[in-house]
Amino acid sequence: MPYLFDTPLQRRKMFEAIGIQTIDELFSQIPADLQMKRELNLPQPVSELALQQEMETRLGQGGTSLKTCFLGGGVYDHFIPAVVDEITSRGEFYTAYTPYQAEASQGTLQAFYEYQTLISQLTGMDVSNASLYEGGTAVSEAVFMAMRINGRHQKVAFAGTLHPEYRRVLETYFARLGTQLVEMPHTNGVISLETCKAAVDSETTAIVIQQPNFLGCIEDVKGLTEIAHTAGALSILAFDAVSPGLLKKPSEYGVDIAVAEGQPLGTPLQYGGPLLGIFTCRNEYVRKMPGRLIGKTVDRKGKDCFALNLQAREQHIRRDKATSNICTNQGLLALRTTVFLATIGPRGLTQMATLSHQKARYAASLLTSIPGVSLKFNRPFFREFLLQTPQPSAKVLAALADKGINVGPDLARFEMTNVNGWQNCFLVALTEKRTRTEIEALAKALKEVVG
Amino acid sequence: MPYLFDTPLQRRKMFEAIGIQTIDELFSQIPADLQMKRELNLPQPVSELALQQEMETRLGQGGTSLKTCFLGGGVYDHFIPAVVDEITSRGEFYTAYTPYQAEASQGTLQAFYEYQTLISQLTGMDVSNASLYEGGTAVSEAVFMAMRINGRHQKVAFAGTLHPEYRRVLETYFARLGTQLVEMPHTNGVISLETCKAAVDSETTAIVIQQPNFLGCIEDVKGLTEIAHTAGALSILAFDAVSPGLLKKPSEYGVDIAVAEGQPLGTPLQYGGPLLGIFTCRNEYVRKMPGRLIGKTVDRKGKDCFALNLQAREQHIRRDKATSNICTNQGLLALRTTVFLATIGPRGLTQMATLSHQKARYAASLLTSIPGVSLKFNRPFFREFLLQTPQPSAKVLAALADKGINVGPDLARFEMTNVNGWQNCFLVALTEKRTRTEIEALAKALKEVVG
Amino acid sequence: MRNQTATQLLFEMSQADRGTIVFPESDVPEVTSLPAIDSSFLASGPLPLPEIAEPDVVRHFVNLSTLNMSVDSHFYPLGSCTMKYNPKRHERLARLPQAATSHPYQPENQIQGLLSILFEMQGMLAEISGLPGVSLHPAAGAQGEFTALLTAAAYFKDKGENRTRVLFPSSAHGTNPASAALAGFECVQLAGGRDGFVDLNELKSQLDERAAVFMVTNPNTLGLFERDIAKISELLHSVGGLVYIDGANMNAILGKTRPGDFGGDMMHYNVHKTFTGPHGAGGPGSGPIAVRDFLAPFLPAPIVTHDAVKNWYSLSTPAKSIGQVRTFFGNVGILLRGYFYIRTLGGKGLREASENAVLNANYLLSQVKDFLEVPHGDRCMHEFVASAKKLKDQSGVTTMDIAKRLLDYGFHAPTVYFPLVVEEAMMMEPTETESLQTLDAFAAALRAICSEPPELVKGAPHSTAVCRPDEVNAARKPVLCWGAPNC
Amino acid sequence: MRNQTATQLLFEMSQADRGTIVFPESDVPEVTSLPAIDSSFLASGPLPLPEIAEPDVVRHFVNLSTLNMSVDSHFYPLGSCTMKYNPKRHERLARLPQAATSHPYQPENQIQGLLSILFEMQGMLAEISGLPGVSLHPAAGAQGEFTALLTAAAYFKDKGENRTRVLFPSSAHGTNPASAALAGFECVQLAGGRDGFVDLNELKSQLDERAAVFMVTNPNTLGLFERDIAKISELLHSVGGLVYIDGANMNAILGKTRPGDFGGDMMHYNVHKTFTGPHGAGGPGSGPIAVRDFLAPFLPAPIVTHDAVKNWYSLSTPAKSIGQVRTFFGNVGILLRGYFYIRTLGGKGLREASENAVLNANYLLSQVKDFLEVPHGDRCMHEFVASAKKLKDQSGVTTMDIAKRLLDYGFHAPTVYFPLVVEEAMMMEPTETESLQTLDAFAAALRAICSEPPELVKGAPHSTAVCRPDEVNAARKPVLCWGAPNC
Ligand SMILES: Cc1ncc(COP(=O)(O)O)c(C=O)c1O
Ligand SMILES: Cc1ncc(COP(=O)(O)O)c(C=O)c1O
Repeated sequence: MPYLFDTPLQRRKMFEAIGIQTIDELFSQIPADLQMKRELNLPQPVSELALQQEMETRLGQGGTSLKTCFLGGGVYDHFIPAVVDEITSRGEFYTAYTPYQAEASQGTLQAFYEYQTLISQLTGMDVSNASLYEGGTAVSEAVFMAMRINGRHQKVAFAGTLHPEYRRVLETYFARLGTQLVEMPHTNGVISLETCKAAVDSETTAIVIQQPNFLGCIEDVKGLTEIAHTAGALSILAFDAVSPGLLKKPSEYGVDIAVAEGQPLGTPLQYGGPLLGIFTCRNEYVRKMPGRLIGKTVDRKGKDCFALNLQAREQHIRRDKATSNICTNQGLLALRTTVFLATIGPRGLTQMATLSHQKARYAASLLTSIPGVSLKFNRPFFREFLLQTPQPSAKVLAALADKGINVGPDLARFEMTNVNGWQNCFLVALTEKRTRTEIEALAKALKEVVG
Repeated sequence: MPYLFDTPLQRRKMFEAIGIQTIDELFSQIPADLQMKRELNLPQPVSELALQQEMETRLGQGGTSLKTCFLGGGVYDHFIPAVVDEITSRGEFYTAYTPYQAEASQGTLQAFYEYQTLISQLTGMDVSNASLYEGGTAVSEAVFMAMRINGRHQKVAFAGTLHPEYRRVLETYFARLGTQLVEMPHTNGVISLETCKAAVDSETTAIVIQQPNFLGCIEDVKGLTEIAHTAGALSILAFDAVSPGLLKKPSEYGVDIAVAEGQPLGTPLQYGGPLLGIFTCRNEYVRKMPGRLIGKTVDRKGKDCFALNLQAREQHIRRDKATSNICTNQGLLALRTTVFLATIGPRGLTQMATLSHQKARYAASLLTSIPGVSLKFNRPFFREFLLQTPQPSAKVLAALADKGINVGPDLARFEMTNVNGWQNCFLVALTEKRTRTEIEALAKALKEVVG
Repeated sequence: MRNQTATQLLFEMSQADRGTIVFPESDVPEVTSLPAIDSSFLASGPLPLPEIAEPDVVRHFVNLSTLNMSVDSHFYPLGSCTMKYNPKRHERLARLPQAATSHPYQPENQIQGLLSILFEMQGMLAEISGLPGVSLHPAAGAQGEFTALLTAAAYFKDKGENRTRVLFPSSAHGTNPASAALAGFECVQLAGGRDGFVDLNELKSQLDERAAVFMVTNPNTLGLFERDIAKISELLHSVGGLVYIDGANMNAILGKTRPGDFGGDMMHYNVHKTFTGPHGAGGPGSGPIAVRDFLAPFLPAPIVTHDAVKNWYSLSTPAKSIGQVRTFFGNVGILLRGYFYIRTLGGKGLREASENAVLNANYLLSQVKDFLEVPHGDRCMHEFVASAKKLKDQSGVTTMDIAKRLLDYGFHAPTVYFPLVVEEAMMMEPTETESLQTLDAFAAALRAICSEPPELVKGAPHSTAVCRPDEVNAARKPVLCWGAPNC
Repeated sequence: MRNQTATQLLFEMSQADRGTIVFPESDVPEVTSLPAIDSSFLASGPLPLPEIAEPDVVRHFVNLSTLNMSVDSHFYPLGSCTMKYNPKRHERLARLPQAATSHPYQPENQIQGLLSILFEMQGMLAEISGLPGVSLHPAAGAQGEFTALLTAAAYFKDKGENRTRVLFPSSAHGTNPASAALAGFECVQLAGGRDGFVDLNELKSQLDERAAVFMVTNPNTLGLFERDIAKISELLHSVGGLVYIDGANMNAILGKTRPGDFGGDMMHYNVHKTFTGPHGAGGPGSGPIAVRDFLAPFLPAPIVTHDAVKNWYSLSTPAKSIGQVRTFFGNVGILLRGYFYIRTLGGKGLREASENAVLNANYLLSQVKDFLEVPHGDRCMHEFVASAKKLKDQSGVTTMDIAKRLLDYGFHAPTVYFPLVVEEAMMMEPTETESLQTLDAFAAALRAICSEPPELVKGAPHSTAVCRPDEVNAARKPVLCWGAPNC
């Protein structure tokens, strides 16, 4: 066992100091009848070499590396500059704990303060916290926060165009609490102002909408937000973290809480975890915020420095009155995003968003020129669009995968009955990484599959 | 251009401070007729993403990663623990220069002092320098050093079993100097004491031998060394860096200078470079040594610390009288070996050597049981042996490669006429990484090829 | 050798118009045929992000990193956090293509290797806990607690019971009550006995048909094994309630005893503690839960199942699943590191790890108890709680002062002022990956500090970049964003 | 926050019988049929290597690393060394399988990708130098010099000439004479003119049929472009000699002028300087050479050739090759990083890099010349040499003192006491990858130091782990190995 320290000699020394003969004496606290009489039944230990050889065969292939990835639905195959890995793989960052001892954590604290600022610059929102688990929980935490703000616990109005997994999380979180989750059905891919008006009333704590929405369409967030506000409800927006490179930023719509899945900004896919929950809001709500906050302050000598702030909101002080139960958050991924944004800068983000958009439009134009294949909704989109084909999408996607191309997700996966013909619809997502050649190969392949 | 700094504004500020209007003014030192009138004719600049996508196609496959590697001949496919990469990829190590400013380089200096000590422990030799380029140049530098020691410039007696590339380097280095390179022909795979006696005389500065030799056989280094010493010549040994895990260490043979290719101890193959030249000798010769040396000393406050030592030997002080022209050496690879040895420890090295040996013996036993296939020399070997087959080895190895197995090198590659039937001989090398399955697959494949 | 220029804020380093080009030019033609985004939805201009050249970005963060203490650089005996060594081999293996680049919506046939490993991991965690139903879904320990409580709630609902109360001792970690509240339960906190153990009579007095779950950390946050845990479990079961084991301290009992064996019905693991997932300066973590068979049908989705006949791995949803508590499968990156660790150690190795963790803790205890009060006895499990109360009364030197002074000696501080039940608490968890030399050096430092002049200790730290940030004023008017009007 | 226990020597940290198992058990049967190694050749026992557990190994080296200054962490204006930023993307790409794991004896058909890149690299270096014959073989600049001189020697021999002398100015780097001596030439050093340039008359006076090669660094080590370089080349050629350009300073002239165009016949590159190969705390480097067509047949083997018809890349040996100066192809790992760099910048980018390198140097010069003497004028190429002579005469503060004091300010020192032709020399090369802010901060520090109390400066460095190691006594009785009798 490679991490075992004490040599027989040292062990003896320690035994003597403690005053024991056998290690078992130390476990005498555990009632004998509760102690294990056998070894745990686990695979035999393996050396680093053997484990590596085994894992290279089991994990050496696959991922998005071999096939071309047009998969979307919340996380995307974006490029990550080498600088990001180089920095975040420094032990001083990734083997440190939450920065409880400020003097021994200024590196982490400053980096997270920079993260909060970068996210504020990205969203235009006043305050960002230091991360939540991922986009889905961020949405639910936002609803809890809205309840704390306006005291309305009866209703939440959420868009039928919300990511189906965000919706599931909402249902799981609020099922027990008797909160009514009111779906706002979409009209031709987006939520109409009328639908929103009808859904929101004086018992509604907040509306939950997504931009671009799960179907790829662009919502009238400003209009919907105004409706929410007139009803005294808050507006919670889940936005695509890359979109501010091309589209309006959340603050420009006047929303109260803006959350996002931060993965596209420097985090590898890792089969969907760990991810990064971006959470921002207006200044006046800061004390109602979930999650950790880093603040700038001065030390005894008056020197600028950084420390955890407003900890009174957190569970280890407020216990059951805390604004959230989150403790370990997504620190390292917040760092990744900090380094990522610092490296690519404003131009880089604009390029990233614009390239994804242009390539998405090119892909859509090629794909929709295939007989029988069409955009489900004939509306503008950002970098992801919903395609409808004559055949069930499950079949189509499987056939494409066999040709080395991954596309989706298909709505069948979520049984998204709120889209008619959902069995034949799937998403196609583009990033700056996809080349013209790959896009044209996709068009060729799809043509063969549906033709 | 991603590494460009100055913004137009800054540029203006700098121009003013210098007192120029255009950048060209700064290049007015260069006579106009010598200045380039056109842009360099090079490929257009590429972004990190584009370069990575291109390189993944051009360098993403191949290496030893896809085929099974039984290749030897001086560098080997040994395992490298992840710790080695983790440590040596820290910018503080790999982006620092030679430790000229001791106070700003204690990390490097202590690590190299530890390297020197580890190599002394590995070889039993009194002193190790902080590295030379690689094994081949180390051999030639050793001969120069021998000349400085005993003042004999006329002759060098080298083993016919020396690595043919080491031999080529010797020839290139000494051709011009009129030094006579006397080959000691092998007898059934090794240099006999008689042969050595016959080759060495009062004009011989040193004998150059290899353990195990290039043909895989184990030389009577002790006997040969005694003969050299009686003739007043020095004994220079090129040893397999892993061999002290199983075989006697160089000092036990009484040699004066021991050198090695350090690649097997923690350095990836990288198509043969950069590598690590290990160079050690007896204490009394230290001031005649080539290359950098780190010494322990004390600072002004009497604190233990480390600094470059005996720099008077080096080119930047001694100029044309220097003990070598080497300046930039192989620092990072010396660090890799330091971390490697610290991580695997004495037991690890013994295991590494023993496993390689056991697997080599198993491979040899299977392969020689194939009709027509035999050990070229029926002698004990360490982890590499010379095999003879009925067909020309070039053909045999190509056929094996097609089956996904790399073996060699074959002697035909070096036209090693000093081994009879050389066209049909090739080396087979084993490391701890080769599994029984892979070895048996090799036997099966060879059987098909020669059968 | 501190580099001041490099540790300015990114925003102070920024220079407009760096003009760095990061991505290639577009290689596709403009498309006009499709509906374009209305200008009212387009960004008004580029974002106010900083513009810094790559070399300065690197220098900035490299220098920032050196202002941290970390397991890789320092002894980090932060109680309850299990700051053990994070094997480098895990980082290398986690970079393998299928592990690092799999998309959550990728077809199952492309990721059988990954799924098979996650399936094995479920089984290994079941074996280690003695609880057969495992979900790898939760993102961290706290979410594990929340998820398990929802699972229990669904179970009770399914049985037609309406249980409203979750109970826990006052020594419980803050996430326990917070998670219970989030899950819609009423929280009942037990004072607990002087000796640090759960007071059975007090517990009895609180148990009735309203009792849903009793949450207890075992070994508890005082580093003691709840000796009456079997009784506790009997009591709960007798009123139809369940016992939840907070697994944050599993590092003490791997292969020695199992929550399932000592009466626990549910538990969470902190893979980032017990199984070496790096803490990442505050995450990511992974908080898988393990439950009894009768609770398994209620576990969240998805879980990995294996069709032995077809030898096929796929995702599935338990019959009465509570649903999802997050998007996608779970924190796979961290789960894999935990898997690599368990594979490296095996059953015997895990037991030895716990034995050495407990040995190190008891040794450290034996070295400090003569100059630092350790209220709960001479024996502990993997950690113990010392108290600086005496010292404070005598010289005014507090636990916080000692913690800060330790930094000057090159050691990270223990967990301070937790658990709340001990005054001037100092919770020390050395872990098994520390050598005797390190433990001795740390004990010597503590001893020295306790006899240093109070003003020296109260002035600490003296060697760090900053000293005692003002958190009180910071909380009054928070500065949470550079350049914001309120900043 | 220094961690003293972790920075002990490995050998002091070692504990016998750690018993760490690193490798798997043998999976092959014992073989008895083959001749066994005689016991007299077997190791007497295990080696006396240190036994340290992995976590302590990591902590040891992580802490050691923080005792270094480096480009990643600090401004490092070490003249003649071109300490520019080492792009992280190169490190990632150099890890690709074919780059990192190719065996030198692997069949050519398995490594066409790698060979094609090395072939391109040969072509790019030919274009940048204006010299058509390129060998990527030499391990570093010094070996490049040696190799080129052997190439010249072979060329002369082939012509039936016996030229014995290599000439160079006194400002030459030490490797020039050392390489010449190693190659068996007689060394002739020219004093050079006061103005720092080669003195043509002096050169003429030394030129005759014995002259083989004149080695000159251009821009020279004073940071000046040898204005008479064309003349110099004429003179050499008129006596049948050759001009060798030491390319260590190529960073000043990329795309601005080419050795081949200004009369050079041979040159070496330092890929680890000009083309961002990381210096690795002392290597590895790579020192490719470029030569005129008539010298190409004598270049060392192997070189990469391309069969355009078959589109096939293979290794070959030039007709009259001098042979090999090292094993295998060359320092491929470093060559690749150079290739990645050239591909990233392209022709325009390389020119801009040189322009900015020269701009930064001249700006820095403009900021220091009012308080530090710069003997060779107000203009320089990519670096300049200042002198602390005046300061030394006035206050006794030497160049070494200033160098040490700079460390306290968080800057690495310039190259000191080189070139030898300038008293109290301070050779400053900022490179193009430093920002104006950094240059200003550095100039401000220098200015401050020059007016600090002498005793403060002479006592420097004050903030580093150690201060002014005693090198004199160290050289008297060298301690080069821990635990050795003489140590
Ligand atoms: C006892 C205890 N319970 C629960 C938690 C919460 O776990 P996590 O931080 O993974 O959410 C912690 C972690 O600090 C803990 O120490
Ligand atoms: C001017 C000059 N020439 C030659 C060399 C030697 O190059 P290398 O260190 O790569 O052998 C150097 C490096 O310091 C140098 O500065």
